[in-house]
Amino acid sequence: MSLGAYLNSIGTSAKTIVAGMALTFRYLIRPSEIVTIQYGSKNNAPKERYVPDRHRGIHILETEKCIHCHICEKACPVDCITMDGTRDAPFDGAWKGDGCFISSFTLDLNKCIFCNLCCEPCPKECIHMGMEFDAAAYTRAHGVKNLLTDAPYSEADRVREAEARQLIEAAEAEAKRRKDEARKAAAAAKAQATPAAAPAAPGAPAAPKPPGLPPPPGAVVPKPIASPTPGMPKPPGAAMPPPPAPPATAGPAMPPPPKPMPPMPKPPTN
Amino acid sequence: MAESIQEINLNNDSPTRDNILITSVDQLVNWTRRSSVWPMTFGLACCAIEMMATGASHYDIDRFGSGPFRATPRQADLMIVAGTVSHKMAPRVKRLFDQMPEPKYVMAMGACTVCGGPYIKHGYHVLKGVDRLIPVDVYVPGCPPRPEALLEGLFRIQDKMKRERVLDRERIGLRPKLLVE
Amino acid sequence: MNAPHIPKAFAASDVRSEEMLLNMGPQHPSTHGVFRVVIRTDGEIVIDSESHVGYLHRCFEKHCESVSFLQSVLYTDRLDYLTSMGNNLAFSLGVERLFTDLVIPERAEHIRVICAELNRIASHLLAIGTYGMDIGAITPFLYCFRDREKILSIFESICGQRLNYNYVRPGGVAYDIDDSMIAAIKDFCKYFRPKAQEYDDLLSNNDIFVRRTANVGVLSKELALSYGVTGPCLRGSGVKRDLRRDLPYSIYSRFDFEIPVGTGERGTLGDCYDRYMVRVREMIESLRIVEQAVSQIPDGPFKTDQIKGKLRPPKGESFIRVENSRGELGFYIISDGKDVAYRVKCRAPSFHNISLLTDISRGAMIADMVAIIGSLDIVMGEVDR
Amino acid sequence: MMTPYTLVDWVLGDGAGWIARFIGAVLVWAVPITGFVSFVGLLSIWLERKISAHIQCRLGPMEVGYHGALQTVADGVKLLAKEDLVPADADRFLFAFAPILAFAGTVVGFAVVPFGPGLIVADLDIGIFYLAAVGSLEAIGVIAAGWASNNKWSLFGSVRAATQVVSYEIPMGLAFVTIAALAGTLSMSGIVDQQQGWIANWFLFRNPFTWIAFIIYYIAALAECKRAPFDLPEAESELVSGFHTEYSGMRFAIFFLAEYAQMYVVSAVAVVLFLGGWYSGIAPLDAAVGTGVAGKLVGAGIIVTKSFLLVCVQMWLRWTLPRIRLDQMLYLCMKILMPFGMLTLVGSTMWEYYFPTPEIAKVGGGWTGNTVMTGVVVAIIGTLSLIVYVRSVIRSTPSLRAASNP
Amino acid sequence: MTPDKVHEILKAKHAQAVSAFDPNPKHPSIKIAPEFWRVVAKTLRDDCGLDYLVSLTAVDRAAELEAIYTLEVMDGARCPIHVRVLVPRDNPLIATVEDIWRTADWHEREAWDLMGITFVGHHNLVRILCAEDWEGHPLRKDYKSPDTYHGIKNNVT
Repeated sequence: MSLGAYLNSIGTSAKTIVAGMALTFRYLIRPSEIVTIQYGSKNNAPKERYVPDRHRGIHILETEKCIHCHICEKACPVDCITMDGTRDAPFDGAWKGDGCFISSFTLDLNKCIFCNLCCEPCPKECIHMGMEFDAAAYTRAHGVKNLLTDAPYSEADRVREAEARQLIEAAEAEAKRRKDEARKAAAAAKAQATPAAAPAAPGAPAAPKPPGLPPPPGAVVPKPIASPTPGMPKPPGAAMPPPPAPPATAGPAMPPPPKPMPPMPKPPTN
Repeated sequence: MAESIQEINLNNDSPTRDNILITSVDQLVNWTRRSSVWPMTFGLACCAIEMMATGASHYDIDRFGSGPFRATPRQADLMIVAGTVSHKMAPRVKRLFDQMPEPKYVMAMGACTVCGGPYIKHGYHVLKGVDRLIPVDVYVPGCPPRPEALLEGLFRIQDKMKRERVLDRERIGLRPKLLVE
Repeated sequence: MNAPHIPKAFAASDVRSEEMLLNMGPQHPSTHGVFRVVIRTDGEIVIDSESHVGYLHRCFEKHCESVSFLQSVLYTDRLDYLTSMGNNLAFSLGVERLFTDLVIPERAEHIRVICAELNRIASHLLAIGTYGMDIGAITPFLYCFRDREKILSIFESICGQRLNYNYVRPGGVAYDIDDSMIAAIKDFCKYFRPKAQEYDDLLSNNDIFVRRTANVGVLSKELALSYGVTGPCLRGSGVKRDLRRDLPYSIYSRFDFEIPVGTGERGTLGDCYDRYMVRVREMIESLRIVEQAVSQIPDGPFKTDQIKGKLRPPKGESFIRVENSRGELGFYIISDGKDVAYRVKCRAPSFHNISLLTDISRGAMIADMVAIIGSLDIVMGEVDR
Repeated sequence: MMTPYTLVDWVLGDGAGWIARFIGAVLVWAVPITGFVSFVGLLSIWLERKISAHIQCRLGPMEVGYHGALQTVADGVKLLAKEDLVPADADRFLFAFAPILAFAGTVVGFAVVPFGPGLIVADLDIGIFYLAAVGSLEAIGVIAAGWASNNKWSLFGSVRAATQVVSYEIPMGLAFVTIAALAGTLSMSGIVDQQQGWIANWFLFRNPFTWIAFIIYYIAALAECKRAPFDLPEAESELVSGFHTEYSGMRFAIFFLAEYAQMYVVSAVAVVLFLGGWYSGIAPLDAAVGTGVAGKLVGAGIIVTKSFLLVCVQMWLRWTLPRIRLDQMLYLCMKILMPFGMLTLVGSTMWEYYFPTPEIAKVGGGWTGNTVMTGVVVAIIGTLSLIVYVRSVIRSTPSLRAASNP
Repeated sequence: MTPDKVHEILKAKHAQAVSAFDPNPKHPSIKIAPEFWRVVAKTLRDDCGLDYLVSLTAVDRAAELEAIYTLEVMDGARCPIHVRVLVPRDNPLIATVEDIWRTADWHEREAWDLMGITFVGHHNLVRILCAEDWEGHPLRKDYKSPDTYHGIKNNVT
């Protein structure tokens, strides 16, 4: 290594070290370059708003618009949404959805990976991912969130849901029984009507308009929900008592099949 | 949303837990522990990138005294398990936890460490939650949790440290339980 | 008392200096995640090393066979968790290739290119930052994260997540981007160009950094080709191969950008310095692509409407490769007509890049071993899948 | 030459027996010195975290006390309250004794570091020689720590520390000899007294070769403290954390304190040898202050601030430069520092022979030959840094850069 | 090196080895009988110049296990060709090509680890991704993930 190269190498390393030091000195003496958002600092609030509008945070459920279609439950890759309720008949202590009554809608934040796959296919866009992101907890149980009450899933929730389960079964059984009666009544009515009509118009070419849906046998006014059950902090929908839910139409027994999943809807406006 | 400190007593086993006497020595030592929680660089997967972001200039965990990320378990107080713990990695996690000097704390960062996260249904090689292996003090859900959520987790650990008692070796009521079904 | 034993002159062979078995264990500050190397050293010199991977095996391929196509886009996020947009893009292109007559709208194509290239810049920034930290300079790591934070905030305003985006989907993108986001991207481009100059002062031209990386871990062209190394590691050895130029997917053929190649300027061709410089120059090229794409972005739908309801690609097999920031990320997708894939194989670039560590690190010092692992820039989520 | 007159004599009078003098010395000096060492530790650890934060565009400790003032206190007490953990089959005695050895090796250097005109523990007439001798004591502590903690990584760290500290003592010794040849005495206060008067009298500006001696000394000092580009022994990214991998709690705190104490010692010696000790470099100011109690206080203030400025330069270096490799470190020592060290020794003595600084300059200091020489050197340094600054400004503004190299 | 030319070369050299050829331009594939695989692999690399093994995909077709080698010419026009080798499910043995393409080393270990195809002649065919003492081959369709591993419950949702 010639003397020239030797001195040259010392020269370049000195020059480059000084250049690097000049750069860091420029940062040292210029406090305006500091970019720290002072999150969590007690004495001064964070400088910039740190959560954008489309932030995927902890979920928010608009219970009134929910039609209890289980699409979000099926869309979740880790099955962290569990919901329970019925569309048939109201029962005590139910949250009123759009044409359904929900007894439980819990989301296990421990499992949730905040991927927004549940909010996209929701036909009514009633589940959104909110702005809140702080879910640190001392125990796993605290991570399970009850979306109906926006509070962690507590012991009381579990007890209430167990009772609701019985009420739902009772309500569904009763609804099914009423539907069977309606079908039997309709069948009996049709049996009398057809022998009278048959001899009259065997030759009529145009098929008679299929008989319209027989009117429901006397709209049985279901027992309106008693006053909103105590302990339900989030009043369901409108303040005035919910209108009596029309009993399931005597048509197809099961609720209308959920519409084929529409093409991916426009961006969530949460 | 934050769980109040009383809720820590969920798994308390000694009735005297509530009226424990926090002496002034405890308060001083707890203050020092609280204001210099040295995390251990234990980055496994994506959450490690968010942990680095928390240590970087934008969110700067050094403001709370947790700046020096110690590479060796011997000098660390807090083990942030950041990322998926696979079954092949589990014995290493256990050994690193044992190598840490007392009073040590564990923060399970991210859905993978809390309960297996996205790999909970079909992940045969993934440990479903690191609290099956080592007792976890604070769970921070998220995939990955934001740096702010990680800072909230740190504040939870600091709140927990407020209730320590220097002479109470077994940290009655505060030492978390292993999840054994 | 016999006479004290005076040993005759020491022959070199008498001196007992056995080799040491060092375990650069799964938890080591410089192994970039959970990667274990068992090194046999003679003093500081590494004689032989054996790599152990699999500490982050998260059963990606099993998940793709169990969850629907739409949900497995999630799991591609977590493969190379530094370029999630690139992984989503590769998987989406693979699924779209199964369809016969699928046309992706122009706006979606442009958004995809913008996001993939911005993610490449973010990934290279982290690669450069952690590489500087491996060599011992901690400040560049913090500068890289400060600039990377700006990209992450853009991504978060676009799709709501900072790291695992689940944004590029088969058939387009999940949400549209509006003018405020385009403005933010333009601001970033203006902001980042002079900042890239800073890294030259701190690292690229710094003589200590050059001495630590030049002529270290030289990867010859033949060794790279035989191990199937791709990406910046291959381009560092002087092989001009880039899928965006050789096999243009999406709309990359419309943008003009160069492929930076290692030239051996500070040492031999294919050393750690070349791989580092290729990444630095690639960031500037990606910036040019983003600027061109942002200026040409048309209006229109951000998602094709040919895919209705459940994503159910026709029966068949497809193999697609995309130039991710670490190399060629490939997906071999076999679908049998159902909405769950029959088999998905992910060809991860880091899996190849790290498999040659044994050959490349023979005879290096321990400090060089750290520099070599840093220059290969591996992500364990991708190696272990 | 003033008679050695130390504070102990002043306190006890000269008649007392040697036991009284020993206890007096302990009370008068040992307690304040360890107090000062812990103060230096607290302040410089906090300073390092704040400087590194501001360099890295972040804020550093903020929440613990105002701007993190109590941060180091919290760290220290927390480390005290940690579990006393000794690895399984480590060598218990050596494991426990190593940090003490390392800390003692550092603090013993404070004996000859002056804090003011009379404020010196032992004004040995072989001051610098004593420093050179004591310098390698700390290395023994580090080697013992590495060996005792039964961990391959710490063994690596300690062997690296051994090679580094021992090999960098030679260039440091050469710098000492250059100054001793100029000053004509080895005693620290003697050397400082030679630098009275104007700033031109400092040894740094005495002749162009002492510039190189200062740079050599500073680089060798960095290597002694195992800091900045030379932090191979506790290389964060290679050896997990070098020789103190297995140390936790109080023992680790002692190592930490020893490192910062040595940074101060090394800077203080640099100030004494090259930058005019407790003289402010403005003759009338020194004269006005005089040598009474006020003189001692002002002198102490000056020497401590100068030392802390040099400590800040060490921190600034650490957060900018990457780490060099083992063979490069030895190359730097053997192939660069030593030849240049010998060159400066020969050069400065020959310069002193041909351009002797007259007695007046040595004692009271008027404007003399070397002032012209100082002007020339300052001009060179000024233009050089101006060029570097202008070039960096040109390069950082793209428009100018495009114009400068089409 | 278009797929048709490769097909001709193989047809000429090893007529009985090539059992099927699918010229679809988007996804060309050739089926090779497993017993001739090592010889065909040599000709593929030497004569046809396919010197870059992109990836090895192991697929569990119900009756057989299939190894799909994706090969490509590194310097030429980059159109990959897929070579299929099907082996019976009960004793899946394929000759190793580790010395022909160096990438095959880790890929074969992974195929052995996840699918259970044994590569005869591999220098250390041990598990690469799963833990050393893992039982079973996870990617097979009939694989049931273990309930506990080292005493820690595994199958829990």
